[in-house]
Amino acid sequence: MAVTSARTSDRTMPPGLTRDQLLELYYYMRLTRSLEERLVNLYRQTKVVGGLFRSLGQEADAVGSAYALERSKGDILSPLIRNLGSMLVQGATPVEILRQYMAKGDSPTRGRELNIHFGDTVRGFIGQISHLGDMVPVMAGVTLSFKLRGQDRVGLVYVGDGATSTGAFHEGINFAAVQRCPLVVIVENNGYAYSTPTSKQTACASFKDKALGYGIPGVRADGNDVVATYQVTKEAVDRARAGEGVTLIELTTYRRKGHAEHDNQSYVPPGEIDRWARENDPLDRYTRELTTGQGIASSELEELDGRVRGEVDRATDEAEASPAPEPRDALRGVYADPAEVPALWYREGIRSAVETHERPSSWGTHDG
Amino acid sequence: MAVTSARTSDRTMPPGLTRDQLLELYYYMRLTRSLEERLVNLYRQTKVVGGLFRSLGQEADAVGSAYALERSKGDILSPLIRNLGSMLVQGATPVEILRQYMAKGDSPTRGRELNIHFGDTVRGFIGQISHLGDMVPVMAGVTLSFKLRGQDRVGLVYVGDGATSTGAFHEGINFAAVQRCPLVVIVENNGYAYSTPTSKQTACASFKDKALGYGIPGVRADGNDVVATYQVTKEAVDRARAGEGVTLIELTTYRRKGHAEHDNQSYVPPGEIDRWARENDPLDRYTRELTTGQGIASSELEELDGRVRGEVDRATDEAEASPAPEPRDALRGVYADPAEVPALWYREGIRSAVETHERPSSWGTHDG
Amino acid sequence: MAETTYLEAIRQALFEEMERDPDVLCLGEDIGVYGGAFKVTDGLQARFGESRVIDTPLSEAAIVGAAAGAAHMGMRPVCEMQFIDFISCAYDMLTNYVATARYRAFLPCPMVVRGPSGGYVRGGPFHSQNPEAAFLHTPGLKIVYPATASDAKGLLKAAIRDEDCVLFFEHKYLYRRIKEELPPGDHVVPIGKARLAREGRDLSIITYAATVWKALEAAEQLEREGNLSVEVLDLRSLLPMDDDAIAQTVRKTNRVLIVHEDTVTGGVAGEISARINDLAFEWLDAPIKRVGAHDVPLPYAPQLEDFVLPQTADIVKAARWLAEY
Amino acid sequence: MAETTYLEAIRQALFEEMERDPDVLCLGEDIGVYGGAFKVTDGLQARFGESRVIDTPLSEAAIVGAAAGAAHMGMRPVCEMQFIDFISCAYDMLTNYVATARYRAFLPCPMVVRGPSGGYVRGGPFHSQNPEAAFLHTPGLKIVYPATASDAKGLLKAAIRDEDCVLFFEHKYLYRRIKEELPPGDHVVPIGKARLAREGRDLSIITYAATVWKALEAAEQLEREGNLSVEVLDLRSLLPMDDDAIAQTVRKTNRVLIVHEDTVTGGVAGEISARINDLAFEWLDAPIKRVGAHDVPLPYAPQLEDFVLPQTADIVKAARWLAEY
Ligand SMILES: Cc1ncc(C[n+]2csc(CCOP(=O)(O)OP(=O)(O)O)c2C)c(N)n1
Ligand SMILES: Cc1ncc(C[n+]2csc(CCOP(=O)(O)OP(=O)(O)O)c2C)c(N)n1
Ligand SMILES: [Mg+2]
Ligand SMILES: [Mg+2]
Repeated sequence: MAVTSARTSDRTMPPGLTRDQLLELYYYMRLTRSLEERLVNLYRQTKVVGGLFRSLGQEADAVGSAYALERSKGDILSPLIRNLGSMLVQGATPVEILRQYMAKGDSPTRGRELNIHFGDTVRGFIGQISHLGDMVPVMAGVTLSFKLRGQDRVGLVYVGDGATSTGAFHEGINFAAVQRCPLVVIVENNGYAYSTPTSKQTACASFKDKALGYGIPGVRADGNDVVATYQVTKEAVDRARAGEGVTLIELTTYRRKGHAEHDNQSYVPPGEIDRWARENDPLDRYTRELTTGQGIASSELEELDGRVRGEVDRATDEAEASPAPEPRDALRGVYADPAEVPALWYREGIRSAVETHERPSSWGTHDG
Repeated sequence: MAVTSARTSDRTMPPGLTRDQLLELYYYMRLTRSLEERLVNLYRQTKVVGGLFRSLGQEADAVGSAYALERSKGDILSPLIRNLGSMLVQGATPVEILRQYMAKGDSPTRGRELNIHFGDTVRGFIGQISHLGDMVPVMAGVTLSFKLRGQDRVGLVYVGDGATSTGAFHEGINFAAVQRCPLVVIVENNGYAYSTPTSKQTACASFKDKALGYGIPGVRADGNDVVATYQVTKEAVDRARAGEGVTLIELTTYRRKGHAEHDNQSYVPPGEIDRWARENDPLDRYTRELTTGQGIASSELEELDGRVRGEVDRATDEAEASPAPEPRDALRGVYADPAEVPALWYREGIRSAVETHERPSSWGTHDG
Repeated sequence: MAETTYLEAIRQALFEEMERDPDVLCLGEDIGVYGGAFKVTDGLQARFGESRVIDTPLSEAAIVGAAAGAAHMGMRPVCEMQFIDFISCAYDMLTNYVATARYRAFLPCPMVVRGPSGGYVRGGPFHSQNPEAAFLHTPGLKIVYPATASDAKGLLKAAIRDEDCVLFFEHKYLYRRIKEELPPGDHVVPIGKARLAREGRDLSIITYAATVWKALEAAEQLEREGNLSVEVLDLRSLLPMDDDAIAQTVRKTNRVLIVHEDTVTGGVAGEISARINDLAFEWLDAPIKRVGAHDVPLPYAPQLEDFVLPQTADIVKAARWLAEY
Repeated sequence: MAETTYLEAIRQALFEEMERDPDVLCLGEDIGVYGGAFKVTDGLQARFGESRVIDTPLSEAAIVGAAAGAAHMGMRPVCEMQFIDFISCAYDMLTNYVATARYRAFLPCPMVVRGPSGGYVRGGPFHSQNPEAAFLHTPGLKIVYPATASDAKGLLKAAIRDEDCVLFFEHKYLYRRIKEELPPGDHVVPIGKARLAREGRDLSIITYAATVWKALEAAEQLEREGNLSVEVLDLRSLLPMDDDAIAQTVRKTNRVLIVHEDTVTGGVAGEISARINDLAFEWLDAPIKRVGAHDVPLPYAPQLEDFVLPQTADIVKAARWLAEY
């Protein structure tokens, strides 16, 4: 990450973060937003295959929480579709993200999986699958291994407000709680699961109240305040590392875009989105905090914005130049042994039956 | 039920129950215990096919809770394997139970299902399947239909301490809570799930604490006190009937027998079972309460015991005389249409390959 | 009369059945206000209200389990899986609870579980599945998978009226790509009957769902280019399966190609192949051959997906091989 | 040397692998202090401690999911389903998460899911299942189902050492009913290879698990009573399946009976039948026939269970029919 080279002093800032770290948080939030904005352009140019999922307005909760992990210790997180920021913090690069969305042959999954569904256990993130809730038991197992091996590592898993209703979430968090796994569970409450408001998802007053039923601490914080998010997660990470087990954190935020790019949000009460955009944009808030509260010059932030733009531009060029996957690669690596599945008998090097850039009209939802 | 004919006065007893009702509670508890004792005899005679599951020491929670429903209103419950008492309250008869355990052709499931896995929606009980937790979503749906149709009916579903760890429990209770279904969920905390103590099942201090996470009231009561059990359930039933939705009730009790008859309970701390038997047997407690607290003569209870013995004896004779299932009946009723599956081509009226009364040695667990 | 898409046909069936029978209700994620991820239930809640078109929590097992409970009480729930891939989360509930309810407990369980299925839409491994084979050895379930708008409507109506649980797979590639004039009136297609999609003499293709269209394309090409007369049998129902129709086409053409979109290994083609052996072994002039997806999870990139899934060219090639056998 | 039961063979494999490799750990309900519902893990916790033999909550999806997570980190978890019937509760986790981990994410997922399976023990519909067919169209999983004590031990050791997820079905009817002298030393049986259980000339029975024994019984009877020479092929592994062994036996005897305990419809026999068509159609002198359970949920009463499940007499009868064809 480029920002750390801007290090000028190590004077500790009020929230327990250095000036550089405060700027780094800003950098990741900006990178998240700019990268997604680029993805919107690419999507409109039909260069993105499949749907596009935004985290507009949720950048702080993703970045702040992931920032509480220690990559040098081997901490691992499992992000959701709206945790692009968390992955960037863990070291995912813009070009990887773009290649994934564009289904390139040199994307992290070689074109096999969508959007940010990819991982790297060395850098410390494990890609989710679509089936919501499933990553909770998986991260219970990841962190169980940390505990069994006496490692000084911590895991973090995100679930949406919607995903808390799945059986997998329940089984996984209960398992981890009983085993006192070093796991932090973040419920990212952004008000909606697709079109479903929280009131139709659960009758509970707050997701943090679910903690009691698992015998673990439950806390709630403002997910649009990156520093608050960092702090509350850091405490839970410290607890986990100290062998005190699981914490459930509810981060409140708001999904300003639709479920995916096609969703027109007709189900949202009028004015709600505008209000959040106006009053509670995490980047705006943090910019104000840095410039006003921390006395950081606007120009310094603008410089970072420029750097981000450059990075995203370069990544876009690289990703666009990336090759498409090689069809027969589809047959490799289902198993360690056999390493490759044979092509079926009636097949010899067929061409793609559909043009690469045709977006199928029935994908995602109606196109009317 | 015979006891109601013993009705002599309707003087209201302290807990809001008439004298007859108090005796009826006693009758059902005694019937549960005597019937299970008879089953033990039949099991030893190898007349029970498969395992035998006891509710010794838990009779009060089953009987007291079911008694809070109103059969005349069409209330429905779904019992667990240790809720024989609840089924008797809802009108299941001893001969049905015995025929089920003995896999008779005129058993309620015609020999298709085991032990107390049977139901009757008219009398108001739905049989569980083995997969624990599954009845919670099902009863959410049963009670959803009550709500949608504006019926004045309530449902009750039991889950064990162990079954609270299943995804199905979580999804079902959450669904019912959001929909404000007229459902009472009873967690029967008897200390163990097979050999697993509660401490390895959940880290929570009390199962009632799970209620908060679903936004519903959670209460806890002494499941070995039949009147307390009745009262706490009655309140929840009243709430449900008034349209106020789901209540979670934890009833604390103790499983004095093993998971099934074969289980030697080697995992139980020494003395624990004896202590519960000595100090907290629900029938002993209730007998004392009736004779001392309510001034009912021991002879009256003994008369009831005698009646129960007679009923169980008659039921045993009837059940023993019942015919075995007719093999080809196995092909009927998978679907409404077709009503029967054809026998396979290589088959014509084969005889049973194994003697009816041979209990397979690998059933349930080791036989060593 | 206007032509109706496959998707609109399904919507019509839901509308008509909800009009006809007040016990029909719909349950699913985002099916109410939003009208469903694919808009299949669009307008339903506005017409029938929140209590008959229920937006549920994100809980497939609860959706299916609650439907079963309501069905026991005489309602006729129709559950939507937002994508059919998520039916795996209700696998226990369906195969253990629902499928056995009538048999073990004499409890009626008339309900439908429906949802967008299948690939060819760049959905990746978890938005493209064809899970029908996983339910094939579960007596108590019925399985249908229509290929045409008319069948989609008629079979859904039959499914809703059926006294047992019907898994209703909808192919999302077909949702807006095909349309036809629907038969007027109360159009009900019986479950368990195949449809002869094209008559032919030389070879039979037995298939269902989206690959019916690929088979028809291949048949035309083979007629045009090779003067081959290919019969295409669209099974429509997989459980129960139409043995008579299968036997008839095999006895007629003596050569069979089974085509489906699911992986070859473990797909429904195995069952069909075994049945043909039982029904018409002596009539076979060539081995029964299968065309299906390669045995890998379905990848996302178009180049990979196209390679993995069966294409028209594959069917043509396999059919030529069979014809020349 | 002493004879070892099928159950004890499995226990030995667990012991030896846990001794050999400190990354092997066991997860399941009641497997620790109690030693498992069938005592398969008896003594394991006493020997290897609570952190390597973990009593879990009643949560099959969590057991499997946690195993996957630990496997990613280099451990080799062995999960017990108390009865294999409960694997349905982890169906999503297995088919979507575990099976695809290597392919979509290059994440190793070496783990075993094992449990008592099958009927003939009056277990009723939910303690007697054979769910193997439900996983057959899931690339990424391996499936084994041993019939002998020696294979049970050797295949479990192979499964634990395999780099991918292996579903290991144990037939509970065989647990204490069969025993044999086990090969000495580190006995590992490779996954994917069938075993010729009996040589014969006139007819091949292809089968696996408990019905191997019924097939052998039938073969003896047919030899004795009808002078028929029956070959019995025990598949042992279902995914991958041993095509060579299947082709070889079919080419030798030209008549095939496929036998399994699962329902006929949708069972693994369909896949085997289709493969034989591919591999050896010209060698068939008679239709491939299937013997399996009737298409109903498995009922509890002995009279009903015996009627529904395939019996030795059925195999005899079907084999005679085939031989006379
Ligand atoms: C088990 C499962 N069921 C359904 C879906 C379809 N689906 C994808 S995202 C989504 C809503 C998720 O909401 P939430 O968990 O709140 O996450 P958010 O999108 O708000 O970040 C749904 C229903 C799914 N992915 N997995
Ligand atoms: C989903 C599922 N997993 C495992 C089992 C096997 N099993 C049967 S009873 C039991 C323990 C149940 O404990 P609890 O829920 O506390 O009920 P109790 O027997 O104490 O009444 C287990 C693990 C099961 N029936 N269902
Ligand atoms: Mg959300
Ligand atoms: Mg218990």
